[in-house]
Formats: sequence, structure tokens, C-alpha cells
Amino acid sequence: MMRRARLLRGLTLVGAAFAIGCTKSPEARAREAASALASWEATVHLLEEQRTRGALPEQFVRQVRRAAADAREEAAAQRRAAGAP
Amino acid sequence: MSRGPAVRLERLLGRLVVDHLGVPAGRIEDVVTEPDGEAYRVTHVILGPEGRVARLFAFGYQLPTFRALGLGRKPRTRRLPWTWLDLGDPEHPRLRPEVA
Amino acid sequence: MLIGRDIMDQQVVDARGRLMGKVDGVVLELHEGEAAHLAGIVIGGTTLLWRLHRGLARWAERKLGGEGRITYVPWSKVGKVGVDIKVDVEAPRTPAFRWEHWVRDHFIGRIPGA
Amino acid sequence: MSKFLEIALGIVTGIGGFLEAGSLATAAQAGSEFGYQLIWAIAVGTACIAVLVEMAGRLAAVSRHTLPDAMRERFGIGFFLIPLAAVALVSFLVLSSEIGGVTLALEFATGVSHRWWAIPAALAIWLLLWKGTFGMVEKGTSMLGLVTLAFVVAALKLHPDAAGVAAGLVPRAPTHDGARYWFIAVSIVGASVSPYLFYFYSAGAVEDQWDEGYLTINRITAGVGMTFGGTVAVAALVCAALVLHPAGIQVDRYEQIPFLLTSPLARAGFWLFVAALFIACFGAALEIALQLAYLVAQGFGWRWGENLRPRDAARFSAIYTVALPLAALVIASGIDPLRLTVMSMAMTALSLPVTVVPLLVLMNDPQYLDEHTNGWVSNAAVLAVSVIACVVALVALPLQVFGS
Repeated sequence: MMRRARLLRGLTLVGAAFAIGCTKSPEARAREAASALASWEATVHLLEEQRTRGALPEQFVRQVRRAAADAREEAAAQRRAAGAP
Repeated sequence: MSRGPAVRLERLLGRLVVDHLGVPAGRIEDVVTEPDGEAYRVTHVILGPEGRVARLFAFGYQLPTFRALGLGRKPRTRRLPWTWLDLGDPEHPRLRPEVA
Repeated sequence: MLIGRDIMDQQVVDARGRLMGKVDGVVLELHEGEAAHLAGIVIGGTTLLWRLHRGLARWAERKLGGEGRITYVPWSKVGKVGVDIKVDVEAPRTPAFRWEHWVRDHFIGRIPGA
Repeated sequence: MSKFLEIALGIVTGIGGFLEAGSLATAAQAGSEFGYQLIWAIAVGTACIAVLVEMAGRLAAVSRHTLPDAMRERFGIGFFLIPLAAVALVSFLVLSSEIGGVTLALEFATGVSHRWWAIPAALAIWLLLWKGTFGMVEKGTSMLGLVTLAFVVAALKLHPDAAGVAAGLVPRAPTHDGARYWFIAVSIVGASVSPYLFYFYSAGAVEDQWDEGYLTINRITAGVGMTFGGTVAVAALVCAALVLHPAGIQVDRYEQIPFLLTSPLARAGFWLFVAALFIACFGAALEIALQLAYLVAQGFGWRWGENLRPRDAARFSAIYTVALPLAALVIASGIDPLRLTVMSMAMTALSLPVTVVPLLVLMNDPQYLDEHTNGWVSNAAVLAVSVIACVVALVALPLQVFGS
């Protein structure tokens, strides 16, 4: 049984190291939130531009605006969690 | 189901066979038969490698790429006459003493 | 002919061409001193478990109090062995179709247009 | 049916059946974040699936066995359960992603949330399988799938710079965001090399009673069909690279993908996108649900066949009848469809060795292929892609899960 116990302990060590190594540092999270925010700003800009050209039906415009709002909220929350200003 | 004492092959496949001294002789891989009138007579039993690693390499042997990478080795299988097998206890197949 | 390679896990087809399962098990008939003979094939019940995990198979057999409803086809009823194994048996009258009929009668058959 | 018609149908299946939720989502993400840099990943994935589909067709034509049937027979039940479980799990995830795609297309068209459309969509898919025949599912969906050519029209309209596209075909290291780059690359390969494509193809070859005479048709169909299919995915990537990338838009929700067609084709582009997404995902969902039933039924030797009445193949029909509502519930639960789709593609890549190696072993076994066994090139190439994809997915997946 010893062999199995040693094996299990080894695996949990590797798993833990893997998990710690992967979680992103707060700066990285803040940068990511900022880029997500910028991406959605650009999305809304493209949306409004095409709406004026009549390329998009109303229900789709509303849907993208709602998605943009959710994404902004999520990005803001992530920035607060990362403790960025 | 059948007249004489019967044994279920699926319970034999993969079982480790030991000789009368208890030394492992290999795992039962398959059973060879020859036509005997309408029926088929069992003539030989094929014993393959017993180790887990050896069986893994035996699997690898089936793929040319694994063979090229050295991940496959031809499995050491032996074909023993069926009558050498003592199935008194089907859970623990043994080789008959007079065989050695 | 190798039983494991050529018979085991082969598709079994009944007298009217209906697929009735795979060869889950094979019965060998032992004779004193002489070689054994291929007595027949087995489908269903706990047979399959024996090839997966012996402990699981024993546990299942204790639970079911036996091998469950297996289908035994004597070798005399087995016809040509080729891409699949043709047997001279009426599948619906064997346990091999028990689950097929149960699902048909209690589930699929009840849905309109089945 | 004349051989020429067979070939034409085969190519149509390749084109229509190729683009689905996974390949569209990963192409959109690749184009929006890395411009043309990841075109090579689509090329690798397409070449790999073309080879695998050809192999599955050859196995069916020469040995008259479908893939699960041959695998169970050749490896025995013990080993067979591993690829069976892997393919079933991955197929279920991809099935949910496809239903997600269908419901989002309906949300774009009607404004009603995709979560309400999940059960009705699954019911519509189920109804077609319940009443339809195999030919209808395979040929019908691929014929309609031609609408995905809209991405090729849009890409051409955006006047992509040919040199840039060609440069994208050469595999290279990323200029930025390494982890993200490799995660998308592996998701693209996972999206192209979905197991259901070659498992379904082998069942089709057996249902159409192919024999050795079909080997050339098989090679042309697999090669040309899949290559055309790949170009549609490249077109989607090019649209994203020219519409979203310059604007700095990174795709992380389905709502951002329609712009691929609305920018070049305006309102017509919008409705073409809705139609393409709906039909592509609907067709893929039909094939996956049917393939799940084939997989289990052929593995255990039950009666199977889309041309049989459901009651005559009860367990076979029960499998897709249960799988579809479960997959719909995943979407109805409100999980983000795009994240589910991309994750399913990465999981597909992760499971590639388990789903591909058994096929490779079969293709090298003269007992099944007589003298039509594999050349060492296709063996080595497909194995290399599968193992590399799996290793990269193993590294990139946790980074993506823990990272984001």
C-alpha cells in the first residue's frame, strides 16, 4: 500500500504546483480586463456605425448592446478583484 | 447447456498461468482450434507476456510508427498444447507437472 | 481458427438477418484427457463483465443470484463465420432481445410515429 | 447512382458538413486576435481530417465494418470502452455546442433569448432523426450547408491581401500572447478533427453498401470535399482578420461574430449569417446525435440503422432520443455557448490520441484492409498531429481555465 500512498502524494503535489503556476497575477488580470473593455468599446462603435447604415435589424442591435453591458460589468468586476485603480 | 464439464473461455482470457512449481508461464491470450467434423476441437493455448509493460509494448507493436519509434516490441507468445493445461480450478489455471 | 480473434466480440446475426448482439462469451466443453470442444457462444447477462473486471462480475452475479438472462447458442446452430456470425435462431425469442423489447414497449414504442 | 454523382455528393458533404459551431467560433477568434497568423492551424486540421475520413471510408469499403464495430471486434470489449467513452463524452459536448449555435441563430433572428430555444431546437432535430432516413440527414444537411459559402463571398469582397494569407499558411510562433495563441491553434485542430466526422462517414459508407470499387471515390470525396470545407473555415478567419482585428475587437461572445458578414454584405450579410449558423449547426447536431447512437449500438451489436423504423431499432433510437434533450438542457442552463464551444474543441484535441490510435491500428491490419493498409506517411502524419494536439491541449487547457 505504501507505493500507492507515495504515488497519490506525488500526484497532488504536481496538481497543486500546476494550478498555482497557472493562475494569473493581478497585473495580468487587470491588463486582460482592460483589453476586454477596449474590445467591447470597439464592438459597440462598429455596431452603431453599421446600425446607421441600416445593416442590422433592431433586435440584434439590442442584443449586442446587452452583451456589451454584461461584458463591461464583468471586466469592471475583474479589475476590482485585481485591486487595480 | 453442454454434456461434459464446461469452462467459459471469457473467464480464462487474460488469466496468469503458472507451472506446477508456481512459476508464471504467461497470460492466456487466445485458444487455437481445428475443424473436427462439424465441431471445432481445441488444440493449443497461446500464452502471452504477463507484465503490464510488455503487453503495452505488444499493443504498440501493431502500429508501424510505434515500431519505428521503438515503442513496440514483438510480443513473446508461446503456443502450448491444450492438454498441458490443468483447469481443475478454472480461477487458477496451471500447467500439468509431467509437462516440465 | 483462433476463438478469441475470430469468434469473441463478433457481430451475431439471427436467421432473419437481425443483429442480436456480439459474442460476449464462448463455452468450451472439456473431455477427460482429450482436447476440449467448442460447445457454443454466449450473449448478454453478466458474461461481458467477466472480461472487464472479475471482481465486478462476481459482485454482479451475487446481486443477480446467477448469470442473469444469458443467450446460449450451441455451435450446431452457428452457420458461416465471416464478416459476422450467422446463427439459426429466432432472436426475438431469445433473452438477447429482452432489453430491445423492453425499451420498445416501455419507451420508444409509446412515442407517436415509432 | 452514377459514380460522378457519388463524387459530387461526396464533395458537397465535405463542403456543407465542414463548417459548424466549433470551426466558425475558433476561426472567428483566431482571425480577430491574430489576423492571418493561424491559417496554418486550419490547414493542418483539414489535412488531418481529410486523411482520417479517407481511412474510415476505406475501412468500411474493404472490411464492410463500421469503425466502432471493427474496434470492438479487433480490441475486445475491455479496450474498446476507452475510445467509446472518450468519443461519447466529446461528441456530447460538441452536440451541446451545436445546439448552442442553432439557438443563437434563432436569438439573432427573433431577439428571444437562446436559452428558450434550446428545447424546441432539440425537438426539431429529434423529429428529423425520428422520421428521416440516413440519406436525407447526410445529403440534405450538406446541401443546405452550402449556404456557408457566404463566408467565401464575404472574404473575397473584403479583398484580402493574398501574400498575407499565404504567409499565414506557414506555421510560426506567435507575435504576442503565446498561451492564448496555442490554445486557439489547438481548438482549431480540435474543431476540424472532430471524431464524429470520420465515425459518421464510416457508418455512411456501410449504409450505402460501399465496396472496393469505391476506393477512388472515397479518396476524391475525402480529399476534395474536406479541402473545400477547410477553405470555408479559412474564409471565416479571413473575414474576422479584416473586420474585427483592425478594429481591435476580440471575439469572446457569439454576438460579435455576425459582423464577419454584416460588414462586407450589410443586411443581406446579417440574414446570410443567421441562415449559415442555423443550418451548419443544425446539420452538425443531426449528424452528431445520429453518430452517438451508431457508436453505442454498433459497439454492443444492437440493431441499428437510420433507415429502420424507430421501433425496429429501439435501443438505437433511445440513445439519440435521450442525448438530445440532455444536450439541450446544457444550453438552457445558461452556460455561455461560445466558451462551451471553444472548450469542447480543446477537449476534442485532448482526446485525439484515444480516438485516432485505434483507427490507425485497424488501418495497418491486413485482416481488415487486405492489401489496402496504410502507407507509413499517413500513419506518421496523423499520429504526430494527434499526439502534438493532445500535448498542447494538456498544457493550454489549464492555462485557459485557470487563467481566464
